[in-house]
Amino acid sequence: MEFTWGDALFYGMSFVTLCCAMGALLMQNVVHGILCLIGAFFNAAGLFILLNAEFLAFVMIIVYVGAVALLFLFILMTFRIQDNKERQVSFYKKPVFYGGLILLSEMIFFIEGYLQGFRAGFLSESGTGAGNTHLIGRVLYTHYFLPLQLLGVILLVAMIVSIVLLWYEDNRVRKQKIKNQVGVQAKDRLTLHDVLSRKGISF
Amino acid sequence: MELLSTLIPCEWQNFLLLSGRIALALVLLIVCVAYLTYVERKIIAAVHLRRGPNVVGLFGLLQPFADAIKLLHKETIFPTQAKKGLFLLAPILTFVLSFMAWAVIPIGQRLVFSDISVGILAILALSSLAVYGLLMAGWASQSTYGILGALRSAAQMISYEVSLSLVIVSVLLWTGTLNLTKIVEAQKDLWFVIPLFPMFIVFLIGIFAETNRAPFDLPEAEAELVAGYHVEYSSMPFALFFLAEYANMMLMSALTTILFLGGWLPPIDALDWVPAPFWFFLKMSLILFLFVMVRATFPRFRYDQLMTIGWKVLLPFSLGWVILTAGLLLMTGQLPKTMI
Amino acid sequence: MGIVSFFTKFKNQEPQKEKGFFLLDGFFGLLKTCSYLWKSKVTLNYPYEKGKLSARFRGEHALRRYPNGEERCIACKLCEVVCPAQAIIIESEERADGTRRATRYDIDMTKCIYCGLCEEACPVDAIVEGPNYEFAKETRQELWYTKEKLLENGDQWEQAIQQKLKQKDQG
Amino acid sequence: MTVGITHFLILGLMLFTIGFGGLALTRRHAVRSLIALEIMFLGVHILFIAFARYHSHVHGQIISLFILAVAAAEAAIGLALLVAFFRTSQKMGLKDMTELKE
Repeated sequence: MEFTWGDALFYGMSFVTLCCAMGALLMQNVVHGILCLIGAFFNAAGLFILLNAEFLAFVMIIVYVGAVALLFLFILMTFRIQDNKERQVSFYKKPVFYGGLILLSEMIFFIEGYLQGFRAGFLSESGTGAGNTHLIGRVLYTHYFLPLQLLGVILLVAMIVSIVLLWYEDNRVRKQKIKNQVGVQAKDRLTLHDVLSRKGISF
Repeated sequence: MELLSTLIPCEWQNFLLLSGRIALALVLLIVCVAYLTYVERKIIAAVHLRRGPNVVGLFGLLQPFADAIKLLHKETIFPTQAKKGLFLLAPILTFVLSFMAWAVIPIGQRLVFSDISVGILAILALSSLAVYGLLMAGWASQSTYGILGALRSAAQMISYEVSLSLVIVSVLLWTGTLNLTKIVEAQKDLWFVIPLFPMFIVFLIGIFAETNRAPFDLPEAEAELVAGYHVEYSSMPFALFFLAEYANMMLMSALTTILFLGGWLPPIDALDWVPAPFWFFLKMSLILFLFVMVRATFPRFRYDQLMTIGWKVLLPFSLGWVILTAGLLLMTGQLPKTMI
Repeated sequence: MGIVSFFTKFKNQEPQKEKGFFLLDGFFGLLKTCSYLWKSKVTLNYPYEKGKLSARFRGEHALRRYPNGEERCIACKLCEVVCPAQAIIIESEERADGTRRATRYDIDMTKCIYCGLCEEACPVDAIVEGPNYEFAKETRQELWYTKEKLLENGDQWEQAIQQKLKQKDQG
Repeated sequence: MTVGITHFLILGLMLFTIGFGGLALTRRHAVRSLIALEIMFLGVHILFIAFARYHSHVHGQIISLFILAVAAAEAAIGLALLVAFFRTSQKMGLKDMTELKE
């Protein structure tokens, strides 16, 4: 039973991931919770690298940390949503929590029994190429081409929906039209008229 | 040396050697960053017909160190409302992240700390992490100016990151690899600045916004926001933010060099004998000079103008160019072999 | 139409959309600032070169003496009254020879706004604002000027002050 | 004991359970339940990628990529809904949303 660096990294990072995940839900302040969530994502990305999925690890950081969690933080900060003052101790008090724990342990035992056979050096074996960026691209754009297009449609719909939901037009705001301002000529603004006395002029 | 090898086992020797190299690179980088501030002050002074720092040392060359010593001596002030842990963590995070990405930047053939296959993604990931430093700083100092500045700069950075990624995609279409070394090697015949010139301009505009520099230095906006996200910072934490900004400038110009200006490759093959890092740093300093000149030239944009440029001009434009590049490459059969 | 005339056409024409699209404004702006890089500087090389001071320049305060060494101030407290920042504190006592002199003449230089009213108010030209402007200190205590310090200043800058007063009278 | 696929599966399931617990049990803050959802997604990601590694096949990673995109879409729409709700009612609790029923 050799204890390798990979194993140490796995235990360290998964421990931090779990702690951060717990923290994300238990922290009193939601902003702190989101920062914990980022920690969890970051460590999970580390775990992905252990699993030879470096492309996914970085995409995960870019999408989840760089966009999704940032969106959460943004919403909380722009709207100054107040923190909940009530303590969230109820998490432990509800019986469902223990029910979930039992469920989890059952699942673990199930996996233990089921996967007993293939336990041999998982991280130490050399990469089988499963994490190759080229490979992902090759399969993604051939085998999964239709799902990929559908995914694009889903994202487009999501974008349109969120814009439509949050769109509101404020009539009080006057917008600058730079083109008109820059392109203005003297003759558009100023006309000279001979005004006869006692007659005036009308436009 | 023999004594060393008998005393320390082989693995540890490598480890020590690597740490030594990293420490050396870090020190060099920090000195470069310090002198970047000096050069910027000198150039802007020249444009304003002023003299710039010239008292400390010959031509004021010791000015950065004087500044550093001054900042170190000052008191670190914590606002009473501030969340102390995050307040301290934010500048450290920003600083560390701005230097971390240098691990994947190749400054010459095999002159790189970790030549990972997804280098460019790593840089994008790190730069998207950098936003958190600013947001944490603004939020932890619990001041309205701080939060507004942080929100502004974060919104600006993620808006321009989109078009930056599209520009990078168009470069990747030519190279067919995410590895930075191979991206440079793909430019052996033709620097990408020539076929992708409009994208080069978009990339330049994008990195000005990404590093929160003029003319997009909205978070700084001293006229309206005092100083943005670092308004409550003083002393060493402030110095960390300051250094991080300049380190980010250097990183972004290094990235521009790699993506568009052929990295360490000499402009003509006859100049092969000049060491590769020289060319790299020469090109990098050209971009840095542009950074400074742009700051000296352009007035600051208004915030809605900034967002309009980001989303309604640069994004459609770069998207169109990605499609155009892909179409042209496919038509002429120039797509890299690995992609077909 | 060659490329040069193409550019000059844009450069000289009235603002229009195409020009904005090609970012030519920005390009010409950059060229303009670049052309300033090697122009000669207009600022002074300060610690080594100094600008000319006007006779009316109001700098660091000083208390003057008569040529025989007697201090001019008679503790009339006009300056203390007129000082808008209330930076001056004077206490006086009668001397053995019957003249009245200040025992205390303090100026809080952190409060002083250098308006010059003390100088105007003084009937005997005792308090003056000299031409010295390089008296930055590190602590606030050092900027609390006592009578001794002010007299010392007066001794140090007497010549310059006399010149200044003469010029002022002429002008 | 060397790390095998079991470890990753257990980790994924633990994350999933934590997220599930958070989603089911803390009905206070709407943003908090979205966070719980993201943690559940994270557990699923780990399962898929571990299986991809185990089978030396790339399909698991691609499914994970799809989940990533869908999760981003879900987060965007969810937050947009929350903000729209917050604008009308100035409240952010999940319990407050019951007033839509009436």
